[in-house]
Amino acid sequence: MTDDYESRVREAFPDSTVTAGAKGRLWVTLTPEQLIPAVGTLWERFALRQLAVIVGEDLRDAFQANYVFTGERVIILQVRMDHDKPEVPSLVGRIPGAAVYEREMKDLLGIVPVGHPDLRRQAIPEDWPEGVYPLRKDVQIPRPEEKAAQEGA
Amino acid sequence: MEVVKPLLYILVFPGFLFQFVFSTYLEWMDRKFYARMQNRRGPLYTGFRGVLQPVADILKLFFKEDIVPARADRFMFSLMPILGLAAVVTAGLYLPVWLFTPYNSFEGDLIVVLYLLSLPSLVLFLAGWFSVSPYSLIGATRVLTQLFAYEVPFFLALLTPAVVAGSWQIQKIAVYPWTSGSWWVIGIQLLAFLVALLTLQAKLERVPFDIPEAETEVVGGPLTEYSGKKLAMFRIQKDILMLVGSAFIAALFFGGFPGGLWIGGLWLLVKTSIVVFLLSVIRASFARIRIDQIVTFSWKYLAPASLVQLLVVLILKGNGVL
Amino acid sequence: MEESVFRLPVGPQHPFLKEPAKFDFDIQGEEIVGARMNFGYNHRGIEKGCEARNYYQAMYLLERVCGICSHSHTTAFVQAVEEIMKLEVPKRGLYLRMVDCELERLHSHLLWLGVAAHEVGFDSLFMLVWRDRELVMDILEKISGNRVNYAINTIGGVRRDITDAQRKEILGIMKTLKQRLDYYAKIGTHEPSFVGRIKGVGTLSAERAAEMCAVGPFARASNVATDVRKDDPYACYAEMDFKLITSDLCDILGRVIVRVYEMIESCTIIEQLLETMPEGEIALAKVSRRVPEGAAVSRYEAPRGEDVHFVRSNGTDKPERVRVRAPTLANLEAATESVIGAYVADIPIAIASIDPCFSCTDRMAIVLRDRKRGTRVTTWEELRRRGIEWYGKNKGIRF
Amino acid sequence: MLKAGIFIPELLGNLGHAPATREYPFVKTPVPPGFRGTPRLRPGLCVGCKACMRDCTAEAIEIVQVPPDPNAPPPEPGTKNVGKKFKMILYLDRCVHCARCADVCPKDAIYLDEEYEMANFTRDALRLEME
Repeated sequence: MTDDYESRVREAFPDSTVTAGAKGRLWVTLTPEQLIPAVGTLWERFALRQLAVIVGEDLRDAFQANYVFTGERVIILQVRMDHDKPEVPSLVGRIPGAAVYEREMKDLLGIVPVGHPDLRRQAIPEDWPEGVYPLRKDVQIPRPEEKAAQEGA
Repeated sequence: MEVVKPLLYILVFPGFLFQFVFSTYLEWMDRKFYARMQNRRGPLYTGFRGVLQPVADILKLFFKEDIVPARADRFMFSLMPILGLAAVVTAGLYLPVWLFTPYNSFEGDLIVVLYLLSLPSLVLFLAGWFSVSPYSLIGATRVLTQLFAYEVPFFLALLTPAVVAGSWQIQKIAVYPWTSGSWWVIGIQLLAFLVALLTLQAKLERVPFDIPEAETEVVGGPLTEYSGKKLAMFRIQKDILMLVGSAFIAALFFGGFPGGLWIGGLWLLVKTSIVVFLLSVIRASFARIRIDQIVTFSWKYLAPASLVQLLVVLILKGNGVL
Repeated sequence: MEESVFRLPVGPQHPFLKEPAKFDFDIQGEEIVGARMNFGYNHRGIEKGCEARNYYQAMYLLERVCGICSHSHTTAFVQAVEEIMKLEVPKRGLYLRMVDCELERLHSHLLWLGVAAHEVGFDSLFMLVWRDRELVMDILEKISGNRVNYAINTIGGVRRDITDAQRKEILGIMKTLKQRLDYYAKIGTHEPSFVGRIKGVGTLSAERAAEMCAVGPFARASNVATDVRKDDPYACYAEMDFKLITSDLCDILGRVIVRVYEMIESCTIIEQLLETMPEGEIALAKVSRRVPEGAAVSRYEAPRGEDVHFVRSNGTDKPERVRVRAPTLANLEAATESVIGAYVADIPIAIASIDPCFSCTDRMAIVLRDRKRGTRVTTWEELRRRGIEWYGKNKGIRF
Repeated sequence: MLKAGIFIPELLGNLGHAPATREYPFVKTPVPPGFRGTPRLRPGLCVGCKACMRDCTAEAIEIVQVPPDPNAPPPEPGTKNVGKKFKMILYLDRCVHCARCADVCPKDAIYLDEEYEMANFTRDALRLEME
């Protein structure tokens, strides 16, 4: 847990803000264009390839995708995008395991991973209304009406 | 009266009713032993200590909905359970229940019984084949593969007591130790007895040889699509097969007993129970093996072992010891 | 021989899986030549649900992500929240949390061992292992008040203390359990029919395991030394003395060995924890209901592997975003791949060897579709309507 | 390394032991102290702060004020007014038995009993009112 690692990360991402969080976690902010080169840098300079999870977020005025890489240290790449144009480049070419997380992000939040080979709807049911992304903040899911007594036809 | 008598033989004793009662009792005993070995209680509440539980299970199945898959061959699908049941019940008619000669026992009935005991496997194969579902088909092919694995060692093992007694009649083989006065022959057939026990387990499709109907792999194998009355008939068939199989092994290897109907009947009960207990121990102490492993196992170990046993018996016989 | 390839559907309902997931295997005779998986039948919207609840409600909701690793999910979540709030949890609280965590590992691995034995038809081992699992379940029930959802965590500590009598009882049980585990290790590696079924089956090389991002005992059985308790210690694991169990067998036998010896290590950890348990408070007395703005990633070594939680707070008493990554998801693809080349009979044990938990995984609903044919989905209403029609037409039954 | 029949001694040994399972529906299993069963209200202690309602994970609790009974005799002059009365409506089909309500209650008015057989045929039977 030396600060040496942190300064190396800072050096590797000169255009980004690098914040050190608790337990040595490093949070790096990026633009969507910088994502693919940044993943390459992580792999080449820090041997980090284990993508633990991609977390999509609705920040109300923008969308953000957090790519959590685990290894010697935990590095989180935060990619911020416009609310009107929620698109990130897909990582599937580099990390096949990213496919599942990206699909889920697309289905639940509407963040489109550009270049993903298979983007049909899957996380949400077939009869789910078009254009409704359940994890977005403006979507309210009403509580289903509970039927008292035993189920009737 | 002459018309009623054969009917009574077939339907009541030693036919269907007797076999049904005896086999459900054996199933209860098997379940109870199996449960107690696993530190469980087993059936408890139907009848005295749950002795009626197998009957209750079968009765329940008779009242369940009977479904025939749309794509299955309806006639063959419905015929199979009856055919299998008929085969095992007929085999059971040759059971030497006590010292008196059972109905239509003749020289060479051992061969007939062995043949009748092979029928359930073929029936099971056809049942799977005609239900046309992926699991049934896999199960059906497994039934046949397994049949080729265990059938030869099973025959060879049952040949040993026949050679010792010098007869093909079950009745004569069973009374041989008593009539010849040489009870020690039971001891020298131990190897054949073990092989017969293991192959009987394979015939009954119980762990470790329950490969055709391995629940976690192929759901129920050939019986996947069966339900209701037809499944119940398969259940009865399986129970009676266990009774007939273990009673035959007991008769051939443990010998008969003098003393008429009651003592003979009791001896039948005791020796069949011993075989069933041994079968439950085998069932409890192994994991299910794979289809390739059973073929290797029976041709590599069981078949040579039964041959060695046969050789030993033949040499003893040739030297006049027996 | 292309025509002889036969498609065997396994699931969504199949006796070997107690949860809905679908696998399609291409088989030739008894050999498997291709495998695809398809899951996500069970989306429950827990992540969205958390956003509408306050932190305490969300914690108990996350406990319901999984019935087996319920403590793992709350601990991972609570750790993330405590990290954002910069809370210093009392040491006794952390120790108690770890006791529960190791007990949970014990019961989860025992459960797995029983299920694995059941998958290969070894029901006696299954019954006896589950009988001994009751010992652990009983301890958990005594110290937390419930057998499954312990609800022992709270933000800033734990909710229940253990008494001295309970401490002695647990130590005694650990002793018996260790003996039993030694015995199961012997059975698991010496019983010919069992070993014959699991040795050399479902192999996954160390390189492939690393490549597929496998985690937990599954990866450790492929000789990848990964364990969050060692790599990124949380709670007081840095102070504990325990071994990282790996195996170079890379097959299911390796996974049995890793899990059984890991249980023995868990017993050792529990003994250490109980013997060196410091006195003091078990939880912070006053914890604000509001959580300052921030975000945290929490890693936790759940029994099945690494569990990752991401929490973002917005200054109110409700989380802004909660994300759960259950270990099964990381392992499932690797497991499906490891089946190829094995026999049909090996499917259950090979899939079960990662200890799959679809209730954890499906909480976020991912369907990996069969790319060629697509899948037709029948909705519940349609199914119901068809059922009513069929019975009306064929059986004259009106609903 | 492999030993055939290594499991048999243990299995045969079990024949001599009493079964480990219990005859459950006929012989009830005791629960340890501190078991989290059905939440119960001690109505006399409830002050209607609704802390339990706010924190209930499953939204299973509702605290409502009991309207004064018009037929009840008016409190005799001179006696102490008992004040407002509350009742708890518990939707047991939703309850997850986390005992958070008992934790947050400032007056210890909620406790969890040791009832664990809660299955029922209708939802109506699982709606409990306690006053």
